[in-house]
Amino acid sequence: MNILGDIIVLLVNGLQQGAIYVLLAIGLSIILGTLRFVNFAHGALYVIGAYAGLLIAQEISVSNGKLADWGYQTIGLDLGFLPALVFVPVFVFVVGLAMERYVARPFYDRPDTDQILVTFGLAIVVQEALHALVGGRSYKLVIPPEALGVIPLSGPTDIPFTAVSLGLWRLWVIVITAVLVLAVYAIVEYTDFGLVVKAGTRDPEMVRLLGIKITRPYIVMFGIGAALAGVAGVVGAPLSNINPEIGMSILVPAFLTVVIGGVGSIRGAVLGGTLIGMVQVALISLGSVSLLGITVNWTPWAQVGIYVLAVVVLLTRPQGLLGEEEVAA
Amino acid sequence: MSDEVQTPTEPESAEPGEQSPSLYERWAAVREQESTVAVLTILGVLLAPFVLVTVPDAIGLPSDLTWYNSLITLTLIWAIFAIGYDLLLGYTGLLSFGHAMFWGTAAYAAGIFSAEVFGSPIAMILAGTTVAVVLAWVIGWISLRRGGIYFAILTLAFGQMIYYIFLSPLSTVTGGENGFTGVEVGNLLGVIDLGSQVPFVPVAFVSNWMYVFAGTALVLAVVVGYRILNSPYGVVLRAIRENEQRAEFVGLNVWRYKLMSFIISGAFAGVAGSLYTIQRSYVPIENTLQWTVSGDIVVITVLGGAGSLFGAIFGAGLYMYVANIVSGMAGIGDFWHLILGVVFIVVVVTMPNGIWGGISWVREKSLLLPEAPTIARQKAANGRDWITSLVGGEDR
Amino acid sequence: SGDGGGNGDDEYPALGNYPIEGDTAMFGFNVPLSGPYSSEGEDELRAYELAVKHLNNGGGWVDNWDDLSGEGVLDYEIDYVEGDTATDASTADESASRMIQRDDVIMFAGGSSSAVAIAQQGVAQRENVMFTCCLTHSNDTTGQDCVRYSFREMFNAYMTGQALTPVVTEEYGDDLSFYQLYADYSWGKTVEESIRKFFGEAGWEEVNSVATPLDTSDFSSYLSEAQSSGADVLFLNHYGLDGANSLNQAIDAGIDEDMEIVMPLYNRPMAEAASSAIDGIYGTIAWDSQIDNEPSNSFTEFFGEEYDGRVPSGPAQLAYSGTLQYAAAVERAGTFYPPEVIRQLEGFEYDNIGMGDETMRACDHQAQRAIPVVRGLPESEQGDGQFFEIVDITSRDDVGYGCDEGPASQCELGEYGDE
Amino acid sequence: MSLLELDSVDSYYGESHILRDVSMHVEEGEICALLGRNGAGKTTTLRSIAGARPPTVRDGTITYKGRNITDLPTEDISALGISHVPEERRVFANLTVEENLHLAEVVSNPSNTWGRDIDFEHTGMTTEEVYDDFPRLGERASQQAGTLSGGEQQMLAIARALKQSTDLLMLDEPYEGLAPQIIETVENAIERIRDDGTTVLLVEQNAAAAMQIADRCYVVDQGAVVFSGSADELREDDETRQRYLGV
Amino acid sequence: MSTILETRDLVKEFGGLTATDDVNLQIQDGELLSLIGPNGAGKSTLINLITRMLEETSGDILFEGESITDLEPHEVVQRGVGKSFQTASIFPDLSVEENANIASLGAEHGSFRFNFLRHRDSYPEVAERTRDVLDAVELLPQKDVTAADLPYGDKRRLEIGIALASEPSLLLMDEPTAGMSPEETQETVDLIERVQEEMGLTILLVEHDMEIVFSISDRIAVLHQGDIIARGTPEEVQGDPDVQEAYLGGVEL
Ligand SMILES: Nc1ncnc2c1ncn2[C@@H]1O[C@H](COP(=O)(O)OP(=O)(O)OP(=O)(O)O)[C@@H](O)[C@H]1O
Ligand SMILES: Nc1ncnc2c1ncn2[C@@H]1O[C@H](COP(=O)(O)OP(=O)(O)OP(=O)(O)O)[C@@H](O)[C@H]1O
Ligand SMILES: [Mg+2]
Ligand SMILES: [Mg+2]
Repeated sequence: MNILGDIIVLLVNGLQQGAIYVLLAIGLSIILGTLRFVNFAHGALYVIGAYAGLLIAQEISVSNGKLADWGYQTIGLDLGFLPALVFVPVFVFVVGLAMERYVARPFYDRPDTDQILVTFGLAIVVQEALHALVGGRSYKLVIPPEALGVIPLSGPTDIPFTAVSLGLWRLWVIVITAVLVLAVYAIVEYTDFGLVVKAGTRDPEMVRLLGIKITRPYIVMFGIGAALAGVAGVVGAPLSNINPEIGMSILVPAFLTVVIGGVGSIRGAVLGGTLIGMVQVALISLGSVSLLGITVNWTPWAQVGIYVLAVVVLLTRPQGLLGEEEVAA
Repeated sequence: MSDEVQTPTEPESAEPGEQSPSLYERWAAVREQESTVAVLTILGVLLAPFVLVTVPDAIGLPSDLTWYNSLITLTLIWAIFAIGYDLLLGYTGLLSFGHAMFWGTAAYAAGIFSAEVFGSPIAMILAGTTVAVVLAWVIGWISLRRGGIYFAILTLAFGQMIYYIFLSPLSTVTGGENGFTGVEVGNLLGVIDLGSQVPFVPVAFVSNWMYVFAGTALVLAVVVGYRILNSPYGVVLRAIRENEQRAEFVGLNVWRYKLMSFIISGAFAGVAGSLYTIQRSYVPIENTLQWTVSGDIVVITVLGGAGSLFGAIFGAGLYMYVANIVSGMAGIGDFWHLILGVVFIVVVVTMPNGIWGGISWVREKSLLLPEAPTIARQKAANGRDWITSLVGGEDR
Repeated sequence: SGDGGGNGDDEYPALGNYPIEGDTAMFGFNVPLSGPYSSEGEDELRAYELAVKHLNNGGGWVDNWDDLSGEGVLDYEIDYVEGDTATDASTADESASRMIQRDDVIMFAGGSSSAVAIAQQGVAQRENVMFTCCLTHSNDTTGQDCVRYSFREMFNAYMTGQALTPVVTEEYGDDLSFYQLYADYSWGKTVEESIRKFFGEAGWEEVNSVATPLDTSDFSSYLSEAQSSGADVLFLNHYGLDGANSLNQAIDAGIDEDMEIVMPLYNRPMAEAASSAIDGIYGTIAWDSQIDNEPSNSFTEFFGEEYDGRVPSGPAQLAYSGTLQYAAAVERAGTFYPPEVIRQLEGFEYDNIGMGDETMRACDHQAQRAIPVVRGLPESEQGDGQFFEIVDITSRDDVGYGCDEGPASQCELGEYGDE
Repeated sequence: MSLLELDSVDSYYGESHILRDVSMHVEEGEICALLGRNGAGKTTTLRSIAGARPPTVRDGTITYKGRNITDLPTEDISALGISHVPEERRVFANLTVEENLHLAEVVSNPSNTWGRDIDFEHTGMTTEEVYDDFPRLGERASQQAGTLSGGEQQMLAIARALKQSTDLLMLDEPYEGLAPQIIETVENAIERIRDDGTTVLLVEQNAAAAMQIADRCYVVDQGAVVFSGSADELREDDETRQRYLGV
Repeated sequence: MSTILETRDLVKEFGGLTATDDVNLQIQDGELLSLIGPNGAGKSTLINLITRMLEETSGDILFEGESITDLEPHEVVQRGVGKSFQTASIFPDLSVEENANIASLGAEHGSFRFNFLRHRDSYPEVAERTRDVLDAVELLPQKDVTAADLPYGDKRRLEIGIALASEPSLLLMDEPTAGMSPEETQETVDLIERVQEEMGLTILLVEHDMEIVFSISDRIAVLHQGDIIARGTPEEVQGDPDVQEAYLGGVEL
């Protein structure tokens, strides 16, 4: 057995999986916590990021979908991964700006349900547009060669430490996430910019009456949230399939991350994402465990575990682990 | 016809000098009555196959543009689901994104019940609905601790949780990815094979007993739904939708009422889910428990018209037609889902009462009847603002 | 009904979508265009389209098959509708119902994912419309879930176990331990069972077997568990994109240094996607263009001509041959009336699809046929449509089981519909 | 030239015509009171001046320091030195008292001014001065504003406006919910800032209280100006008081 | 006269801040008690404690002799403690009649029953009460108007009507006249006095307008920094030097 090695692998896998959730949840959480806007189309930004990354980095062949019918056999710029990592956040940032301007802004004053419905509609539209254009098939973003490969871990010879290896890319994902999270945290917590947005949440008109142009911080904040989702799409893509449906399927764990961590709290998002990632990976790795003569195989529960986690958190701390109690106006 | 629930108003004649009510107004008063609603629903159910299948066939419309009988049955089933969902969304104002779990667990419960215990369709419905109600009680109890957006997110999450539980840990019972294939639907009341034709009634009107069965269920659903809206619950639920805090402070146990509304809605979904199993003799997991089903019912209800039972039924019909018939048309068929998404957004933005509400509005407008409710009016105005802002109007 | 080219084909009572109205017979092709098996699905669709073209206008195998004229089937022109199953049973089931009800198809075909095939078989039997299985390898398809209205050319997991065991045990030894990861649905489960059964009988010992959800993209946690299990051999019972992913990730994680890897069922699109990872990996395939005989070679040739030199995959060959097989049976029966067509296919003997002598067994509608066992080539030797070395084409006498044995013992086909 | 001038202003909420042909002017350094009963249009007047939408000004012009500000966006009007304490307090419930006050100076931070064609400088009170006037707020500096008592919130709203760089301070019912002694404090503060050279436009229900400190008064009714003159004149005009103010 | 509501050593702390400090308050059946005090004295906090919007730190609240600290807000209303809201808190999209109807239903039906299949018309008591209340607040002629379309003053009246329809025996009012013109204020005060008389209500009023307070109160309690520093008839309180110092300042009455 190789307990220590297993734990390290588990930690890294869990953190990496969590990192994707964190990137998504931060955007969701600041948009929800500061702009009071419920974005069911956040997953769409993730998909857009993933496809944009794919098309910048590689050349793909499209075989069903309208593009193929229209005679495009292959599309993509084939520039490699690094340009994708640089351009995608910029691109999705711009998409985020447009989304704020044309979808979110007219809905700030409308009830939550309307916001959810319209963004849900948007999510459908993005998914189905991609489906119609490039088809439903799954693509794979190739891990950049610099980050390909594994770090073999070998312990001191007296511990039976068979080789475990860590995917280098996973470490990269963790590092990139950490850097971005810190930057956004600083902006939201320590600048007037963050303060203005928070104030505008409750009373945008009053903010304007104080002489502050509110639309700009709003739109930028939205853009930042979107860009993070785009980054998640690119860095997550090499470890997952890219198809039009991934946006919706990632939305649920991303929302759970927000709920577990607490709305509006960046630290909460980090904690929530990490927990979810860990639980998911740990349950897979736990395999069958016998206790008191009953053997439970935990692997099938891997997908269920995160929901149980959410329920437990919610029942014990309804505002989320690091969330603050709501203050009525 | 609009079925905004109104307190029956006293006869206008009390005020002297008033004109006697117009024909339209009299009709408007009559149609609110429950028996009228029931009769209209029965007529609709009876005429649907004739109008949608027989007549188009007879006049030679191409078959890839027209309905087919099993689709109409399926639509009735979805309509029951939509009515229940509308009670929650349209009247209580709670947006659930996890209703697939009630539809789905009921479908499984009915299917497994038929295989393990008893194949009577009525017993299957009872089994499925019971499971859905119990589940709704548990999930509602947890999810309703948080309001607004949390409710949507939590129901979505629970829906997915149930999906994954049925998919993997319970796959020995549920068949997992394969779906549950062992459904054994028995005869109705021990004698009637649901697949067989109804004696004496021409196929042009009623295709088979399954249609009668589903149609009866729909009529009952409409009547019960109507009754609920006319019971104290109806007005209490709308009060909660409009001002929850105030409702609490007139002594209403808001939480319990919301929970009840959730459970009632779950029960309708349960009936519909069980019928789905009965119709298909198979329980496919993705079409019962996956979140897409929850999304579909949201789209159906909002598109048709939340806050109006007939709107919900209309939405079910519209969605089924687009998803099953339009999807096969050359050219636009490939884009059906995309088009539906776009239409959905337009409806959310501009038509607070859905397409059905829009139709009623236009009709009442043209008859110079009183204006739509204020909030609806306000929302419609918001919609127009949105459009102005899209075309680069005032930078708000 | 049956005006125009009816060829007197209205002597039977109405059943399912029989009789055909008008002079066009509609087929339905229900393939995965999204989901993990979409590469396979796309190739199937190409083959289906080609089959329809040949049935109507001649060409391909149609020219060599005595039963087929190349001028439609029974003077009906063939048309088709397609549907996307999304590699998902529910979607397939709905899509199939639509084809039957809306488009009045006389036969539908497809598969990929046995769950999908099994769901469609259910529809076929209920609606009395014939279904032709394409790619489905689960034991259940012609075992406990078999139906009268469907036929399968593809072999199953049971036979894969029979074909693979001698080759693999000879290569790696006969006293090893193994670990299985399997796709969590009908197909994966029967592969897992069959591997356990046949390798167990050969003296291997199972350490553990773990289910993974269909459409998983990141297998790393599962793989690292397998890696630290200490087993000698890892079976990856995954298919399509899932299979390519799990194999790639296993190689990336360096598992092949500690363990031997076997991929019980694979195919050309998977091999393309996994490229260098398939080096030395054993498995079975439905058919491959490297198989050298007249029907196979000609199929590769005319498929390539139609589709810019593309080399057809095993699923494509199944799709093409299945459609022609059905059409030939209709011609022989002289009617589209399903019970008669079914009777034509039951017990039918043929050798015209490139897999040698075959029988479509009447008791479970399972083709009795040979099975190619292959081993992946190193990347340097790949290319030119070559991905595998064909180790053995296990003869049909060495695999299979009696009608009262194995999966067939659980098969009850159901009614013809004219009883 | 007056500091602020309204010339035949017509304002609408949607299609309902609220302000009808309102003309008035506010002179530099005075306290000008705008009186009228509920729904008379006082708040609407202030919002029209501040550029808050709705209402929309469809007709007439509003001139401030000689500049036409009728169609300027709210934030630019504010940056020109008009600060507005609206009805109902409008503190940022989710921010602390200190953050609420800080927001009043954010506008003067250069990084927040790009894209704006208005120059201004910050000349408002400092946080310390504010706390001196309202010690209660100093004690509650790090409490979330939403949890303040009603009166404390009102103080915060006024204090926030005083912190802005202000030439014209518009107060909409500043005494609402304040205990009698605090009303005194506020009255004193208003008079003091007037003496420091800031002009005040005061809206009040409570005509008696307003007339105590006002130099000049306007009375509006049904969206139209029905009286203008000095506070003394209004005190003597019993008919107007009875008819439009109910006192 | 019996005591209808009593607080015993009621303490509420927010973090380090004590908002109410050992408050002992008794309200007698049928009286109008005003609670006054400087801003931040803890008046609203006290009301929120009684309505169970806030959880007390320690102490007890007795309504009609029974502790209500374990009850939910709606249960407190059920027992007969109503609250009128400061800003018009109504059901905007429903008709005036439905607004009142809901409150009557609350009184009748709030204790949650499973009668969702019984028609609304079969509750004559509810309909009757609705009519009575609308009559009392003079909104009967407007009963079919959508509430949102009412003029501001009528909305306030409706708001009070809703509070009354829930059949309170004790009505809590937190600054009911805030933002009203003198005329409006007078009307509201008249309304309060009238319904108190007609319906035999007990009222706890929080108000800063001393004119009103001294003219309509039976008794007054003065809260200062969470403490009751004085109580008694208007005359007694007015003369109390502590009250002058802490609250009234130089205000003349
Ligand atoms: N947002 C709005 N939409 C439509 N009408 C409005 C709106 N706000 C105010 N009104 C109407 O405009 C008129 C003037 O209102 P305004 O708020 O200016 O009065 P006010 O003099 O400030 O009264 P108060 O003393 O009650 O604050 C009133 O009839 C009111 O009903
Ligand atoms: N949630 C809370 N957290 C912290 N402090 C609070 C909270 N709620 C109230 N307070 C404080 O408790 C004190 C009492 O507040 P309360 O609202 O009861 O005052 P009040 O007597 O109603 O004053 P006003 O007349 O101004 O409305 C205030 O100083 C307030 O800041
Ligand atoms: Mg006002
Ligand atoms: Mg207060």
